[in-house]
Order: sequence, then structure tokens, then C-alpha cells
Amino acid sequence: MSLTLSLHTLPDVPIEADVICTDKLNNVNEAALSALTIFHGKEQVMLGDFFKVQGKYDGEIRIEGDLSRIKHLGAGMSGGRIIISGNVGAHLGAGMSGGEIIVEGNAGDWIASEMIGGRVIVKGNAGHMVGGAYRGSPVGMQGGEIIIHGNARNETGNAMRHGLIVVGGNSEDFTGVSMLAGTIIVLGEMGIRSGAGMKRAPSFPCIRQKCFRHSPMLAPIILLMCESISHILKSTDYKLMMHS
Amino acid sequence: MTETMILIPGRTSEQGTALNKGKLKAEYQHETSMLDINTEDMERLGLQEGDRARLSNETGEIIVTCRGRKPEDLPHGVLFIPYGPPSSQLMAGETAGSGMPLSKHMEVKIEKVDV
Amino acid sequence: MSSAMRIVNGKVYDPINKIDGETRDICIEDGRIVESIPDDASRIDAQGMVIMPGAVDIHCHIAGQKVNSGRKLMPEDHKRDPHPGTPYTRSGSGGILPSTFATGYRYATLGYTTAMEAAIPPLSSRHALEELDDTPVIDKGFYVLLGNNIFLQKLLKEGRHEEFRQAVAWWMNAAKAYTPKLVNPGGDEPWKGKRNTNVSDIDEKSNGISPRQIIEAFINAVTAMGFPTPPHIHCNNLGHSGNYLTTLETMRTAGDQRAHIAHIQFNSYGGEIGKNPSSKAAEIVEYINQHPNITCDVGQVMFGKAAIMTADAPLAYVLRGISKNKWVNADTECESGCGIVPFTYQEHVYTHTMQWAIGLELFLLSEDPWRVILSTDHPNGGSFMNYPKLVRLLMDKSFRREEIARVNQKAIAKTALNDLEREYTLNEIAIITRAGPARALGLRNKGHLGPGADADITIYDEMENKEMMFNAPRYVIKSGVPIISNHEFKNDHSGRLLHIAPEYDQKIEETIKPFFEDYYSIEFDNYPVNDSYLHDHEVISTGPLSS
Amino acid sequence: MSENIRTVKNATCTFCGCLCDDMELTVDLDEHRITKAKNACVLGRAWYAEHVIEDRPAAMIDGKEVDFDEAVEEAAQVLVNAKFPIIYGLSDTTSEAQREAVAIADYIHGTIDTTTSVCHGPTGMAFQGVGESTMSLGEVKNRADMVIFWGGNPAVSHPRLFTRYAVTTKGMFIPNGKKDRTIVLVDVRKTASDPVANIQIKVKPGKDFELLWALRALVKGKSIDPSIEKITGVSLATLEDLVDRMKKCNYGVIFFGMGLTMTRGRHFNSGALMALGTDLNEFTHFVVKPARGHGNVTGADNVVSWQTGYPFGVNFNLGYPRFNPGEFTTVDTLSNRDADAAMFIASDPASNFPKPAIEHMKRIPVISLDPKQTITSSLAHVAFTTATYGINTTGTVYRMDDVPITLRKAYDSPFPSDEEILTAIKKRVRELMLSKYGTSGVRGEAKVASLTPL
Repeated sequence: MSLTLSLHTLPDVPIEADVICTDKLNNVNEAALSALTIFHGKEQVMLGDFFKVQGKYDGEIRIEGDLSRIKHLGAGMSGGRIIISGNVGAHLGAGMSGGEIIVEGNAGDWIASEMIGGRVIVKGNAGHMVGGAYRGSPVGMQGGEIIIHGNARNETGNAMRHGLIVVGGNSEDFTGVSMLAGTIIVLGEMGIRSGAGMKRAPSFPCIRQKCFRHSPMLAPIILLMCESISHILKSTDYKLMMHS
Repeated sequence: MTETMILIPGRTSEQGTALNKGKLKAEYQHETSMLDINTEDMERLGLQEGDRARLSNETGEIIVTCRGRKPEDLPHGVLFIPYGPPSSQLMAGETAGSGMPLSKHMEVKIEKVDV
Repeated sequence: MSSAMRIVNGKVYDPINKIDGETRDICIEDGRIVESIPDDASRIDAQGMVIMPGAVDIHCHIAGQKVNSGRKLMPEDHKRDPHPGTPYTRSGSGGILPSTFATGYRYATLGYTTAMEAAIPPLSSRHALEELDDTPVIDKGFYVLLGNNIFLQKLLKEGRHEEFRQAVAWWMNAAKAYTPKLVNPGGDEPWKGKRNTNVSDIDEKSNGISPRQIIEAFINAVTAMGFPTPPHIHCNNLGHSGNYLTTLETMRTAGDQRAHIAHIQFNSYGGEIGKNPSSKAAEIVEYINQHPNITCDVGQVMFGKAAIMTADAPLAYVLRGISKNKWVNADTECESGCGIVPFTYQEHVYTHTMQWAIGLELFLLSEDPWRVILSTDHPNGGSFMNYPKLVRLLMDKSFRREEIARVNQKAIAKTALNDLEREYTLNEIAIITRAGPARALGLRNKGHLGPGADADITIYDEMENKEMMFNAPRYVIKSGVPIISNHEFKNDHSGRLLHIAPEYDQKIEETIKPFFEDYYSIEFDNYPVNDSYLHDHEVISTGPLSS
Repeated sequence: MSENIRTVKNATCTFCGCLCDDMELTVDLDEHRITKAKNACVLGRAWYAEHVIEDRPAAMIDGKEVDFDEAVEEAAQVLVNAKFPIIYGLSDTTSEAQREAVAIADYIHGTIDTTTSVCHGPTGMAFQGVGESTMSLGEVKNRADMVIFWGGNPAVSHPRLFTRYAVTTKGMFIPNGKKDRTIVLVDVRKTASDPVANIQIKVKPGKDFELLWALRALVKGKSIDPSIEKITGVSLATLEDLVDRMKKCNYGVIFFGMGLTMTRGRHFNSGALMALGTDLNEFTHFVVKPARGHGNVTGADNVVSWQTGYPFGVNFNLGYPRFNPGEFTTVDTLSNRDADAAMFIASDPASNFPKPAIEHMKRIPVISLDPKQTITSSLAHVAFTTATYGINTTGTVYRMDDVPITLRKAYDSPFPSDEEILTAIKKRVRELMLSKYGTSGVRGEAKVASLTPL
């Protein structure tokens, strides 16, 4: 039986639970799992204070309940699988290097930010900064895959260097902003200023038509719906960087 | 008649000096519920100087008093209001991961209020 | 602090008092070292441990507007290195530019109890003082940037040397500073006013005055007024190949008067400008060895993260062109420039290895450790947190050899580093980190453990691995207060400000004021810093008697 | 008017970020009023003229007057017992008070944020991406032969910016003042600042980003399609002329306002402008400067940065500072209903925050410190009336260009200063935290070494 965590008490304030991470739960029994420390705001509490813990980790964690105020789930994980039945909060899978996270509902902001490897699948919508860089950092996602079935919001793939982001629905402003390389595919509409500040793009992506090109490593390719910024980007061959 | 326009709250000297007297005073409250609007837009909306208008969006709605501005001073479709509690009522809490609400660029519906 | 304490059984290294590893008792009372105290006083048993005076950093960038601008610039660096609080200490952020609290506590964890911020424009000295007040444990002071001060240059151009001297003294008081700092003297005007250019020679006049004239005038004035330490000079052409000639000329300009050359490693390069540097460490050291009036700190480069942070704005712009990193330039009216670029020194890069090797050559060729002082020009050559590793590089030949094997061999081949067998002794380390900088700074109560000295004491477990040893003192005592006991913080302490207050003729204000009213953007009366910013402080005496 | 008159020279007006320090105040010590403020602008005159000692209790709990100590105790209890307490405001107070406020946030493991997050917070974020070339205001006075104002209306927000620092003032290399300068104004509408400019550029609302990138491209020598006029409302010829002037000037300056930071694009707008300033340094000396607002908001940035390493939006939940705008910034912690207690210092978010944030303020215990009754103080659980900085207190403030100035007091207030109140709260929260968790109690990260009590 895989490990199941069911939220039994709704938090008053956000919970930070980067301890719910596949790498940290091997060979831990139910009692010890329940006693793991998580942060309820500034208060240190035990996992068992909010979650009913059942089973033992065997490579898969199932998490149930409305997790929209639970942050940092699976952050930094390097393998295994987390399956989240409902909605989930910010920083899901941030900095992860391997494994898989599947979210049946919606996800918050900064999911898989600065991700290195692995896969995140969100069946609902995702928030801002999907796979993005934290402020001040010149590099966002460096590898792995993020698949959003629904919509994503601003700054999807901010400063992305490698990997794949697919958005089944729409994305909002500044998709692929300051991108270095990697692939972003948006099947729906994009907001304004997509691809602003991209570096190293060999040619101007298709405008006014949907295209699907996958060119990992070599160059950032993003599906652009025509926007005013396109003109400027075209005329400058994308060579203008945010930095220089 | 209802139209969607862009509302830009900003500072004015009157708002700046009035807030020294106190934000609960009539002068500040009056100044922060004055709406600058292009006179041609006013005409189209059937608004006269000093008329009351309703501004609304998904977040809230407010009633303001219209002040005409020449079209060369304020572009079509752009509304200006001094910062204050009324403009807050139309501001959404979303900051898109920045901490900053879109406080100077709000899409609002404007319509005349018949008194 | 009236508590008395006796430290027994430790090996004492106190070069000023010529104690080299003897086992002695150290007695503390009222924050000072004393001859003796009653037997029933509390004791620290330092069996198997090494006792040294608290270390003194003669040159670092830890406070003020430019450091804070760098802090704001690099959240990604802070994020990697949080500094949690304890019930006794505040929290903060680490990284290459730690927050003020983290700076003070981290210096303490290395056994440092005094540090001097090296470059503050007078206009923002209040800011530096506020930050230093929030920098715990250590005593601290700052050098004030006067080398590009337009008013002072005006006096020099007009030959008004007596007024110049009065004005320098006035400025030291106005800023609550420790000594004047000259950074790329004469270089601000071409940078700000002539499309980002620079002076390239010590005798090149810009705006009617040459760097040499400025340097000479400051050395003369400071010598005449008997400041505890001479002007600290960041030479022209810093960082550029071929600059060792400028450095030699700068030192010659001092004649036989005292001068301190800051982070001299960055000014010991041969080769042609714009091309790869070669090492001229031997030439530089030879001059220093023969001229006892010169002191310097090395400004060792350490591989890894650094931040270029300097009042030498044109230099930062050049480095920004190389690193392509985010860049800050900040001009201060009538006084200074400033440039900031996050930087990383990498082993495989020829120039970075050359810089690293030149620093080590300077240390290893130096015949007088009292005058070649340990620094990394934090954060320019790397963080002060690298000091223990640097100590090991100096003390441990085989470790040095391992490290040399990891770096760019083309560069190493062009240096003498492979031939230098010298290993620093603990006594010499105590000199380059304590006694030497204290003496160079004229801090008579620092850098030693004789009666009357400040009870700033570091006690290390004696260990073979000197990096480990210097990384984690078992006890750190500041002004008699045990801050760290058994490696843990047990007390907080605010530390005090060290500054000078030379006398001056008040009439000089009448000369400065009209210029000030025309060209500054704040009021003259609001410019000098008042005493409320001093908090706990100590005025270091000046005047011919103290020299 | 009484006979008991005092004059204060070189006082600093703390109304806006110009922090003009040449005020000559005439103070009626009996009436507790400033009767004249020589050199003040229209905003400064109102700031001084309207300043009265309010007839209010020094401390109130739920609208009822209480002892100062009782209010301090209640405030400390609220902050210590909350799970996600936030502290916000701090732009209209001294850096000494700001230092105490950050200490409180550190001790209670709360969140600290300043009004920066809703004015030039995006500029701070952009700065973290691109850096900036900037200057103190005296450099503008002495050297700037080209001054551009973008997305701001200084005539109204910073009235003396023109006369004291940037336009008409004469300087070392600008002997004739305005005649020696080219002044450019970029805005979406006609404003009171228009008459000062030699060149006025009207950009379509929300198109600053496109205009800035077009300028960056031109500066780099790239060609731009004439359709840029359709997009931004500004002709290519105008842009080319502007770029030519920018490259040829000797010392160029761009001041920018919240027309960039508060509109769609936020940090990318200010980032594009700062990058433009940086780009221009390839050709000549160029600097940029956000025209910061409230008196000491720049000091708030500085203090929070030196104490925590981050400029605003800092959270201590884990026992050390973390920074993430959009998560720990106040509009978010309120609108998302994360905060369960709030202390607002010298600001009035209940009158200018987004509606959802204001609604949450009404659900949680609020502590307010303000010299006047405000909408925020009216809804506060604990309300302190404070002395006004720069009029009733001394202290340090930082001008928009980071230049620190010491305030001069005009006359005494019966109310304590922010610093005094915050110091008292700090002392009490520290005691409460130590008694709640003990000196050996490990809070925050497990990395924290556990300590035994003295």
C-alpha cells in the first residue's frame, strides 16, 4: 500500500510542508510520519495535526483534500511520485530534480520553479510563474517537463534554460520572458509580450498561426500569438537581452 | 449607455494637500471621488459636467462626479481619478506574483447615474 | 562589564608582546586585559588550545549605501545561505554580502573582533554609521572617500595647502571617519563628465589635477596631522594589466612618509593593457620589503562567488563588460562614484588563476609580515568567510600544492608559486591577521594581549587542519564578554565605533560653505553627522604626539 | 498668535521623497503650530500648516482609551499569539523606528513589508534582474544636460524636483539652469508637468514597455518598423530624434514614476527603463532614478535590506528572512487571507489598498500607529497616536537618492514617537517569545544551534 496523506483539518494560515517529499520518507512508519515537523504560519506543528497518515512510502505518495493553502509540496524531490487529488498551493515541486507530481485539480503560483528535472502534470489550471525563476535569479527551469492541461498565468517559463512546458489552455502575459532555451508550447491564446527579452533565438517564431516545434537545448521556441511586442522583437532579431 | 474604459488613479495637488487635513475630512473625500473624463466621451455617454457616473468592474463599483477634460489633454477611453478610498473599491487583490496590484490600469464600465 | 575572568593553560600567540606559543594565563577585568585578578574569578581552561588576540580586518566592504545596494541586488545569493537567529542573536542572510547582523556574527565565528569598512562617501556616512550600529559583536570604523572630492581638489589646484589640511580634518569630523580613502584619485571626473572615460596615468591631469598631486597632498596632510593610520590608497589603473608601474609610482610618491596601499594584489600586474596580466608580485614585494613606510593588505582572490564593489566606477564598468552580469553604477555628487557587479572567480580561467597566484606570491615573498596584511578585499576578491582557507594556503605547503594542481596551469607556469616553499607559522598568522593590522591602523589596544589591551580574544582548538581550526574558534571574547562559548553564541554585543576627531580651525567652514551651497543638494548645516550616531564609540587620538 | 515663537532653520519636509532640507519654520510654541514654512512647496505648506496635535487618546483598544502600557501589552500579545502576523507601512517614519519594526518581525517570526511593495516594489524587483545606473540628486543639478521624466507627474507629486534638483536649478557644469538642459516628458495624458518640457511625448496607455524596447533597439542601432507609431502612438521620427539626443548628451537622466510600476507589465516596465539607461552608458554617461514617494520610503528599503538582505516583502516564519514578492507582500497576505494579525505603522492601507485586502483587515486584529485618525486607525483593535516625524521628532530619513538626512524637531508632541512605541513592543514581544519558547527552544530551522540559558 502506498502512503496516503489525507488533510483532516483546514489550516488557518498557509502551511509549508516541504517535508512531504519523496526523498525524505523512505522507511518511515506512520507514527514517525505523523510526528514530522511542518510550519503552520510561524508555528511548528506535526504533520499529524493536519493529515491522517496511512500506509508506508513505497515510491508513491497520495495526498487528499483541499491543499490550496499547503505550499512547497514535493519541493526539491529527486524521484518517486506524488499524486494530489485536489487543488494544491504554491511552490509545488519547486527545484525538483526528478520524479513525477500529478495534480488532479488546480495548482498555485511558482509551481516547479527553478526545476531541474522530473515531471509535473496539472490537470486543472496553474498560477503565475510556472517553471519560473525566483526574483534576482538569472535562470529559471533547467530541465524536466511541466504539462498544464488547463490555463497558466503570467511569466510562464520565466528565464527558462532547458526543458518543456506545455499549456493546453491559455497563458497570460510575458510567457517565456527572458528565456534562454527550452520549449514552451501554448495551445490556446497567450497574453501580451510573450517572449520579451528572449536570448539566442535563431529565427523569429511563427506569428498568427499555431505551430508546434520542439527544439530542446538549441533555442527557445515559443508559440506566439501576434502581439505588439512581436514587431520590436522581429526588428531586433531577439538579440536584445534584458541584461545588456 | 455603458462603455468599458481604462481608469488611471493618480495624485493631484488637491488630493495631496487635502490628505494633510485628514482622510476622514470632507475635502479629501470630495477630491477622491472626482472623475476626469474626455469631453467627447462625456458627450457620447450623455454626461454633463458635474454629473454622477457609476464605475464598476468585477471587484466593485463606485459613484463619482464627472469633470470634463479636453480631448487633447486626456485621450479617448481613459479616465483619471485621484487616489483614495473610491479608487480602492475597484482594485483587485491579484498581484501576479509581484506584490503590486494593477492600481493604475483598471478596466471599468462607466455609465451615467440618473439622480 | 565588571566580570573578571582568567584563561589558563592555553598557548598564547601575541607577537606585539613577543609571545610565541608560550603557555600563559590571560586575565580579564572590565573589558580589558589586566596583569592579574583574584583567584576566585571564573576560568576558561584552554588546555590544547591556541589563544590569540581577536583578529582585525583592515579592509572590507560591510556597510553603507554601496554594500546595501549590492544586498538588494542579489536576493538569489541570500536565498542559498540563510542565517537563522538564535535566542541570543538576530537572524539574517548570508551569501557574498551578508546582512548586517549576519556580518557581525560571522566575523565573530572566525575570531574577528574588529573590521574596517573601506569606502564611504561623506554624504552617506550617516547610512554607514546606522548599519555599523546594526553590525554586532565587532568594533568597527570606516575610511571616508576624499580622493575625488571636487572641493578638496579645487583647493589643491589653487595651491591652498593649509586650507586643504584644515578641510581634510573638518571632513573627518563631519563624517566620523577613521582615515581618508583615495580610490582611483582623479578618475571620477572623466567617468562622470567625459563620457565614461578614466585617467590612465598617475601624472595625467584631469580637470587640472593629476592623481599624483592628490596622493601627495593627502599623505602630507595626514602625516602632518598625525592620524593613526595614513591614507589608504586604491591605486589608479586597478585591475589593468601593466598597472604595477602605477603602483610603484604611487608608493614612490609617498617618499619616506607612511602610506597604505589597499588590496595590492589587484595592482601587481604586468603585461599590456587590454591583454592578459602577468605577475609582478616580486617587483612590488621588493619595493615594500625595502620601504618600511609602506603597509599594504593583499586583497587575495579566492575562487567562487565574489562581488565587485568599488568606488572605482570605471573599473566596475569594464568588469561588467566581461561578466555580462547585472551592473550598478551610482554617482555621488562632488564626492565619489560607485560600481557593483556580481562576479565569480573560476579556477580554469587564466586571469582569475593569475590573480589568485599573485596574491599568494605577495604573501610568500613578503619579508615583513607586519606590513603585508591578510585581506580578500571582501567581497571583491571573495568573502571574508574564506579567511580560514587562505590561512591554510599560507601555512600548509602540501595543501597549497593540491590547490595549485586544480587551477589554470598556463597561468601558474608564469608565476613563481610552484617554487615557493614557505609556510607561515602561527606567530606569523597572528601578525598578518592581528598585530600587523592593529599596528598599521594605530590601534594600540587591539592586536595584542598585554595589560591595557581590549579583551578581544579568540581561542582555537589546536588542529592540524588549519582551515578547520580557524573556521571554528571554541571561544570568542569581545570586550571581556564571552560571545561564543564551546562554539555556540551565548551573548550578543553591539561593538563600538572607532573614529578620529582631529582638531581644525573652524574658519574653514566659511571656505567650504559657499562651494557647498552652490553644488551640493543638501544644506551645509545638515551635512556633518551629529554625535547621536556614535552610540558606543572610541575616539582614537591624533596629533604629532601619537605618531 | 502668541509671543512664544521659535524659528527652525534647515528643517526637512518629509512629505515626499525630495526631503527638501531647507525649510525655515516659524513655530508658535504656545499654539503648537507651524505658522510659516519658508521655502516649502504647496504640498509642504499644507503638510506643515495642517499639522496639529490631535485631541485623541495616546492609546486605544477597540476605540476606548487605555494606558500606554496596556496597549503595548495587548499589541505584543496579538503579535506573539498570531500564526501569521504581518507588519506593514513604515514609509512615513524614521529609520530608527524602521529598525525596531524589523526587529519585532524577526523576533515574532512574522512578515515585514513596506509601502514600497505598492509603489516602486516592481522597480526593486527589476533592479534585481538588471541593476541600474543611478546618482544622487546633486549630480543632476550639477551635470545633467538632458532630463527625461517618464510616467510621473513631478509638478504634482514632487513639486520642487524641478526647481531644487533637476530642471531650473543651476549647477557646476550647468551654469544657465534650464537653458542648458533638454527636458523631455513621457506620459499618457497632459499633466501639470507638461509646461516644463522641451519635448512632450504622449504614449498610448499601457504601451510604455513597447516604447522602451523600441528605444533600446534604436540605441543599439537596430531598425524599427514605422508601425511602432500605431502600437505606441509615438512616431518613429520622434523616437529616432530622442535617441540621437540621448546619445549626444553629456550626462543624461531619466526619472520615472508609478505610471510604469502600477500598470500592466509592472517590473518589466521599470526593468526596460533601467536597461535603457544602462545601454546608453555605451555612448555617454546616463543614469536613472525612480521618483520615490512618501518621505522615508527609501529608508524603509535600506533598513529592511541591511537587516534582512531583502528590500521588502520579507517573511521570518522559518526563523530567518525569506523574500518573495507576490507571496509575502502585504496586498497578497491580506487578499489571500493569509495574515491573521497586522500592525500598520505610519500608513493607511485601509484607504488605498485593493478592496479584498481591506475586507480582510476587518476580519483580523489590527494594530495601528499614526499621528492622525485614519480609516486604518478607525478599524484598529489597538491604536496608538504618535508624534509626527520631522515635526515633533528627530531621526534619520533617506531621500529618494539614498542620501540620509537628520530631521530637526520643531516642537514637542504629547504623544510618543513610533520609535518609542515600537521599542516598547519589541521589548515585550521578546520577553513573551522567550517565555513561550525558552532560550533553549529550537524554533525555526533545525539548523539553529540550541542554546542553554545564561
